Amino acid sequence: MTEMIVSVLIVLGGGFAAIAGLGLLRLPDVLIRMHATTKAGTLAAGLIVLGVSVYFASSLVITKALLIIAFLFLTAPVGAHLIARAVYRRKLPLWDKTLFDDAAMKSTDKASENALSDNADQGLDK
Amino acid sequence: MNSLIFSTISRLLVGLMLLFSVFLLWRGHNEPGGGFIGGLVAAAGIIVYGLAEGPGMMRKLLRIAPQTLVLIGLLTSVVSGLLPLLQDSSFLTGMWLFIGATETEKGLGLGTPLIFDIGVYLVVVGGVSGMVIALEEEL
Amino acid sequence: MELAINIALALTAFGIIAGCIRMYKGPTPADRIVALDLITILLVAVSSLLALRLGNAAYLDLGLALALIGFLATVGFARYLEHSNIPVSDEEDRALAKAARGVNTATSGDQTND
Amino acid sequence: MEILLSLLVGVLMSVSVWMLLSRNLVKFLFGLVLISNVANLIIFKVGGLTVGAPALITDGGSAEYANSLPQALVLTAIVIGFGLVSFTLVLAHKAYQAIGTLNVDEMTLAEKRQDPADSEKSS
Amino acid sequence: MPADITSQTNAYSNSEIRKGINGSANTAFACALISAIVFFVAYLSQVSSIAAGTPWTFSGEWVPRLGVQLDFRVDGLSLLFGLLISGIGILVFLYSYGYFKVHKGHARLQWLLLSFMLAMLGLVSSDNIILLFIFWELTTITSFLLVGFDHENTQARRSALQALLVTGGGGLALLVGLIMLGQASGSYLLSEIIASGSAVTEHEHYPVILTLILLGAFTKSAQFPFHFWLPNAMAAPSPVSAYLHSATMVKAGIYLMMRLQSSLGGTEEWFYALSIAGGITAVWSSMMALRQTDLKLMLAWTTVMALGTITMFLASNLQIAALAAVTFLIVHAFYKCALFLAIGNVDKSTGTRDFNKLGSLVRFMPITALGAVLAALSMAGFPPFLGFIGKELIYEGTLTIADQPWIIVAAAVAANAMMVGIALTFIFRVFLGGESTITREPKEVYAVMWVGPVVLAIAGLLTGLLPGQITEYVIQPAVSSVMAASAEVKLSLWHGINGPLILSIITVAVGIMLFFSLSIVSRMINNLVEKLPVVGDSAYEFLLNRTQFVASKLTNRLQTGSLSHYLTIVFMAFVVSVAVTLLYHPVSMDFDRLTPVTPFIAIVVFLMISAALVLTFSNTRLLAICALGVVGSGVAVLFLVFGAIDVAITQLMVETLFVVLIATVLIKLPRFPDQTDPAKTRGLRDAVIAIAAGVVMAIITLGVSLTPLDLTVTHFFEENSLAQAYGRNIVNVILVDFRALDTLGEVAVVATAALAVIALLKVRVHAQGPR
Amino acid sequence: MTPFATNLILAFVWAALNGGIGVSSVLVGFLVGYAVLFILQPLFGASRYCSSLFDGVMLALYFIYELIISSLKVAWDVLTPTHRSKPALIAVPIEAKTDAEITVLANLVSLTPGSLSVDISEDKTHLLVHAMFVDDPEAFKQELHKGMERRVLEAMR
Amino acid sequence: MNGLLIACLLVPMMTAALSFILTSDVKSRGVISIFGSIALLMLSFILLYQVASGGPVSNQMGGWQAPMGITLIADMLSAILIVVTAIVSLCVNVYAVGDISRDRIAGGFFTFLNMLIVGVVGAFLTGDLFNMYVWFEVMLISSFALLVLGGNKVQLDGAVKYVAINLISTVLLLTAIGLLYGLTGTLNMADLFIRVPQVENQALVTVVAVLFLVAFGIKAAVFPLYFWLPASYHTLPISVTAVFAALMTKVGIYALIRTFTLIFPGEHSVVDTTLLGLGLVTMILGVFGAMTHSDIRRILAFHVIGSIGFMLLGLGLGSALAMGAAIFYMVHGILIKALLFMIAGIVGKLGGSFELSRLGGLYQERPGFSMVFLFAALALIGIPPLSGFWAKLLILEAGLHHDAAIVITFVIIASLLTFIPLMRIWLEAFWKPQPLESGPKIVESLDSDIIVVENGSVKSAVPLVVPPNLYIWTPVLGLSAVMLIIGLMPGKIIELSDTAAKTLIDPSAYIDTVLPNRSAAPGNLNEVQK
Ligand code: NA
Ligand code: NA
Repeated sequence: MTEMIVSVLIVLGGGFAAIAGLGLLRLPDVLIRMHATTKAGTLAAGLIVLGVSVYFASSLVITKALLIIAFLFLTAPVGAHLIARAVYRRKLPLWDKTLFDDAAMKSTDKASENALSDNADQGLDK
Repeated sequence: MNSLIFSTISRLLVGLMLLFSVFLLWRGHNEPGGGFIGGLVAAAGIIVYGLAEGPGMMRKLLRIAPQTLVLIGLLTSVVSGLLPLLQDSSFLTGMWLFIGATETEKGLGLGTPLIFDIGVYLVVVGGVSGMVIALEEEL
Repeated sequence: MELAINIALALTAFGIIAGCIRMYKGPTPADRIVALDLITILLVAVSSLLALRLGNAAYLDLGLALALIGFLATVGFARYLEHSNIPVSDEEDRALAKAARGVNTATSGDQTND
Repeated sequence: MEILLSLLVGVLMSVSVWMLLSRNLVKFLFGLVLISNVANLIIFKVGGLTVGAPALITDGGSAEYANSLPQALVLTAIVIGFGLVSFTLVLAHKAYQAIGTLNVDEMTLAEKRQDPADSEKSS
Repeated sequence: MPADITSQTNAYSNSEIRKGINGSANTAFACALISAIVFFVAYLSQVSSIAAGTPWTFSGEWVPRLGVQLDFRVDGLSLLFGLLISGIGILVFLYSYGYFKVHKGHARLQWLLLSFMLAMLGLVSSDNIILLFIFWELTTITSFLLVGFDHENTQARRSALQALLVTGGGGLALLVGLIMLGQASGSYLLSEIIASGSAVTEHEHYPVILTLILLGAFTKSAQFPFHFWLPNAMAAPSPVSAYLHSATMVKAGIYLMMRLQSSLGGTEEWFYALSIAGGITAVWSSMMALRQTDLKLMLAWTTVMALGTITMFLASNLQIAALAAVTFLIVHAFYKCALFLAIGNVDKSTGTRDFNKLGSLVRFMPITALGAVLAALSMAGFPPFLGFIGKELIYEGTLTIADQPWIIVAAAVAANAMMVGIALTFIFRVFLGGESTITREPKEVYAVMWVGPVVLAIAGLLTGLLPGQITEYVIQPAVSSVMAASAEVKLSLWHGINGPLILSIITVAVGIMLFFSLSIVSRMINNLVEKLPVVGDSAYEFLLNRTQFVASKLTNRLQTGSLSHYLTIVFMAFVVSVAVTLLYHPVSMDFDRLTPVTPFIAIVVFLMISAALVLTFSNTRLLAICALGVVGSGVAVLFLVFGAIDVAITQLMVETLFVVLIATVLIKLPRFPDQTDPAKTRGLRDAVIAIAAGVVMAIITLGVSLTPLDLTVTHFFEENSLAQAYGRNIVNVILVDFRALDTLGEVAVVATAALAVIALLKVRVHAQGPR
Repeated sequence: MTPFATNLILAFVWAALNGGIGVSSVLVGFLVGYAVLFILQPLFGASRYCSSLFDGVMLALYFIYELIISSLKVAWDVLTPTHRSKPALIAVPIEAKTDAEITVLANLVSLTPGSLSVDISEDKTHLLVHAMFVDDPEAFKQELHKGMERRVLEAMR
Repeated sequence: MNGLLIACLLVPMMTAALSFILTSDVKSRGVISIFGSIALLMLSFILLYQVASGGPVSNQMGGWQAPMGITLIADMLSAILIVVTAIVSLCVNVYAVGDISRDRIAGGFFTFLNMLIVGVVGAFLTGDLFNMYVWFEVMLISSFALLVLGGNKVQLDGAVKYVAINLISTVLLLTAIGLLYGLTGTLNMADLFIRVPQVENQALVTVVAVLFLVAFGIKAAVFPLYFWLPASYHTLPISVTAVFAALMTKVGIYALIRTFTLIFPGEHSVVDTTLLGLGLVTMILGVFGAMTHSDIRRILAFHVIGSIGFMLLGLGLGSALAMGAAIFYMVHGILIKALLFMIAGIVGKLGGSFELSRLGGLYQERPGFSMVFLFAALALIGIPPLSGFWAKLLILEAGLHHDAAIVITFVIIASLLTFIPLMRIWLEAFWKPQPLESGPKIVESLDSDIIVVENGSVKSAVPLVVPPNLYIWTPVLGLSAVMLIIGLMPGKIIELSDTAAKTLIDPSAYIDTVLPNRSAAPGNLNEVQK
């Protein structure tokens, strides 16, 4: 029974891992790809860790597993946010079908635009 | 990084990471871990916090200058090695004290190797976070 | 069970390989960082699977450490991306390189820099 | 396994030497990190490979453990390597700040050529 | 800072400072003079016992392991030299006191002269050949400092260095020669070496020993082709030239040849080496002497000529030759030193040494003139001076020893005639006659300055008139020492009308002719010299420059300042040395020990290799970092799979931390430069080195991993980890207990690295810093 | 929650990590927890810290649920051959004021299917969201404002 | 005396830590450091006495028996070198108090200096190969720190090369140690002596020996691996250069000697011949380099390389006679290099430059100091009866004993050429009158915060040229006195060197000390010996 649950959990986790990878490969721009990795990837790891904790079923392993999951779920959205913010502020190229409705963010924009043009100059000045 | 989300979460993380780091240090003698790994985790926590809040806050968190922390760690390791010289053993010979030992259970083992490892831990925490603080302050 | 572990390992490995491919292809630095992030997370999965496979829960400790420290890498890279002067895409990178070479050849004739 | 891992060592060694020989200090740094990995890998590998038997003593567990000594050596080497490489990284940064280039061929401030003619003049 | 020094230089006019100078100079002078007198008296007191055949000896312990002991032995030869050195020393110190009275360097000079005298006395008194060498080198150094005494003058510095290099180089050869001599004869004691007779000449290394020792002697005694340094050394002040370059130091080589003649001589090698070198030296320097108008240079060249002559005589192992050499040595020391000192007085009084500008000095400085004229007469070999006896002996010796007497005899006559010519020049164009063109009126010098030339000149006269004493107590013991057998010699002014006397008469005649045709002769010689091949000074110059040039070229070629160049060489050295070793020691491999490959590992390795290749060709920094990360993670996975959990964790954490650091730093660093057009050959060379490095490393690693491993140590750890160190994590127990000292060092590295990084980051970099 | 309670929680977490709630391990855990709290003192008042920790744990559980849903949706998009997505970057006005509120909201947004918090405007009035499936931006804003944000604010105020 | 060996290691280590923690006052740090080095000096003499009277002294760390635990062992060679190290340490510490700028001390100068000593002493004391690697790294990272402390751009430029090449050596060393472990299963050097001959695959042993040669060759600055040295030494503050020049390469030489006498003795004659050849080339190229340059520090830096060549000859010839010569040369070389660099520092302070063309007049201005320089220079050249002469004499005797005509020839040529650069310093800086140049010129910086710009007679920047003070004179005169004593009474040191060499050639005392029960071991010592 335990083995069954473990097997399901880890195969499911593996599946999500593969999906995350596939999504990273197939989806059209970086922000959309992040939807795949942050969600499916985190879930994949979480499921597998859960499977392990079920298998060993000791309080130590369960605590460890829960800690891993907690860490992952605390950090994944923050990490995604930081990368996405950088993508946005540096004006990285996005899929051409992307709709922009970000007028309210202009104040933030100004600063980063200046930074960008400075950087472009630096880029040439090797 | 000046991100509200990040800095809020980082406060939470640093606590967890420090706790985990002490756990690693403590368990190192019997399970994976030890002073170096524990120290690195603690330093990683401090760095996460520092990346969110800036180097000034990292200094505040450490309270003493990282260099001092590093050298205190080094001295801790040295002193742990010197203790056995008092009972005329060689440098770095393990000295153990078992709290609550019974016939079957050894109880809670405290030994100079643990103190040694604490020294390592302090060196790594101070060293790594000190480097990052200096780097952040310079940039 | 054994089979399940192997399947899960294979699938995770696929995820990691996909991550590596994305990392190689880019084209933007953000893609690479995202890929690295995914690989880190999947390594947590791998270490857990190894714990199962080798029957030793100690391998989980690595997962724990990695979960913590992986975040640090992501943050570091995100900051790098946001603040550095790195080109936003490989195309821009090539363009900049070309421009830099032009400047070089224009100013200092026969000098080749690598 | 041995052949595969030796191949790996060979390839990694080649790549790291290639990077070390490049004129760019950052590439040199990458090569350094890589070559440290190679050294660690070699120590680990020649210490004998045992799959999945961590050197952790369990009550009543098997008496078969992976060779613990090379592990300890590699661990020490990794830590030392970390210290050295961090230093080198910061040095590269400072050197760039001071000299204005990362091209090692252009870093010749410290060794101004001493022309034979010059030395004759001054003697 | 520079300004201070000029002001200091000028400050010497200040009388207070002068008083200070005089104070320290007086002390130095007193020390020097008293030492010289003490030694002279001491030597004199030993004269009779040494003449009776009992040498004065002293033995002390110093460095027994090397056989270098404080063995001193004063026999006849040592006594002769000792008397000359200390006796002339007295006169020279006195002279110097007057010569340098107000000079800022007076004290320094007196101390140097004293040091030199002591070194010289040590040299001629040592019985241990290494001890002898030690004094030999000390004379070299003191003479270097003395030649460069007038150190603000470029020429003086150049000459000093030249003297040092030539004699120092010879000294090195001599050292090797002496060690070999010691090893060949089984003793470092001169007395024992001499006693061992022909042991050395029959030794297989004899030619080498001879060559090396003669190199030392020839350089020191200015024999061709090392003669050039001596005239250049005339940059030294006159008393120094008088003391070192006529009477003492240059005779050190002669002393050595005399000393070793009995053990090294008597062979064809010895004979030809000495006679050829001495002959060429004598002839060449005679010609050069006639070219000079500077009296001091003229004297210098005649010194070289005298040294050549003595060397030529030492070629033979006949007693008459030794007698001639010893006698001439004394003669020469007397008159040459006197003349040098006299010329010093002339220089001091008139400001010139050009004999064309000088004349009739007897009117202004009569005492100096007296000494000079008497010395010159001795030099010319006129009776009743000791010079006459010396010359007669030379002719007698020449007639006795030469195989082809007429050539040698002619040469000897020519050389002596030149001496006559030069002596007459001194007498009649400087002191007694000639026209003076100098503007200021010369004055007679202080008494301390004329006492030297006068005493020496009179000594030359007295010993000529009464040769008996000096023969019995000095010359005969010296000749005995040279011959290593007791010799019976007798000197007298008058031998009747014989071959030598006739030659003497011819000599005087030719000399007078030479005196009158000096300008013509010197012009002829000048023409001749220009057509001759490069010798001496210019050869030295050429050799020095060439060496300097080669050194610079080679250094600059190797030490380019480019790190990539250095690294290329380092890796080439690594690859070549290991590859060559592998070629000569083929590694046998036991392929039965291979273990099977699992697919998981294969995938990991594949990914790592791919990432490494990506790293090789990556042009973007981020891609490179990522690829590096993949390799590092792969290594960690390998650690993990093979049971090294702690290592894997550490590897990953360190990798990550490094990535964070590098990402932070890279923000401030420029992107990779464009690599689309690298220098092709360079790239190829790098690639070859890189691939070769990989190949050799792979082979070695494979070879070692197929070798069975002794696990004694590991098993010990496994057994004792829990039992004695109370830990289940063996790796950690190794780290904190079994091998805790490694960890302590490791922690020290981390601590120091952290402190270093922090300190480095605090450095303020000045973009326009000092260059 | 008082610092003492937090400390107690840490002590038990420690004991659990050490594989068994025993007297000695809880005691040690308490000491370690106290040390951690002591170290963290300069960060903020202990009570503030405690509530953050508690919310963190509670929200984490909520995240898991949301995560599974969103992953499935992404998986669907990845696995089907056509991209149905209509991505958009939308600045959504928000009411959340405190850092904690904004953080929780943003993270929840990130874990919700098809949306990802990208940035927060300097005046903290707008949250920039990247959404995968947007037909009408205004509708999206309303939905987020009325749905997710209200729930978060209710939970936290 | 369980703690003597470890005390030699811990005293400088604790000095390093305490000097930083206890005070931030510049002078106090120096005083703590000086006291630490005095303590080390006393310990080292006790150690030397013990070794001289009772043979090698060893101690097992943690009480774990060899070859399991790490061995600390001092045989005669180690003891001699530790004494010399302690002398250099004391001198440089005192000198540094008078020389090093406040910024550098605040950055941890004395900590790094003492850590460097820790590394050096550790390398000399350890009987475990991997442990030796660790101490090498301690030494290396400390040297890095000293290299960049307060650095200007020139210093950083030199540091890049120094760091880069030394790191390569580190990696090669680590690899070599790992491979040797893979072949023998032990890291204990005494145990290796027994086990290396038992390895079936001797070809691999030879290859690994070559790897060690390359790795230590870089550390020891052997041709063609020495480039890092002339690239960096002259860019440093004098106190640092003095300690580098004195000790760093010698540790490499020590490691070569130890490795090739204890681990790969005898049968690897290819390596010996190679060492001999490399020694000759290194010797000549070192002197050539010195002839090329006109900066005193660069001249001396190349002399360091030249002397490395001399030391290699001893090892290459391989007899006790030659080895004794090399060890004596090492003692002489370490001390004389430290002395000469400290003197060069005074020249720089008095003359405001290290460049010969800008120097002059020192003989006139400072006759006493000139004599000190001349004394040191002549000692280096090998003029009797100074220490260099005995070193040369010993090497020549050994060479002649082996009938090695080429060696003799090269030694003679190198010795002769050595005159040129050193006497050029004398001629230019001391004898030549002070040059009076016009026009603006930047006088070399002596320290990061000292820059003098001259325009004719007007100095347009603050000339911070510090006149030498008591802290600077004391070690120079003290060390000169030591050198003079060695020159006049070399017997004792030659005797000790000979003893050390004999222990190297016949390491049975060493082995017995480390492995007292080894008679049970299968390796027959007598078979392995030469
Ligand atoms: Na050195
Ligand atoms: Na050998």
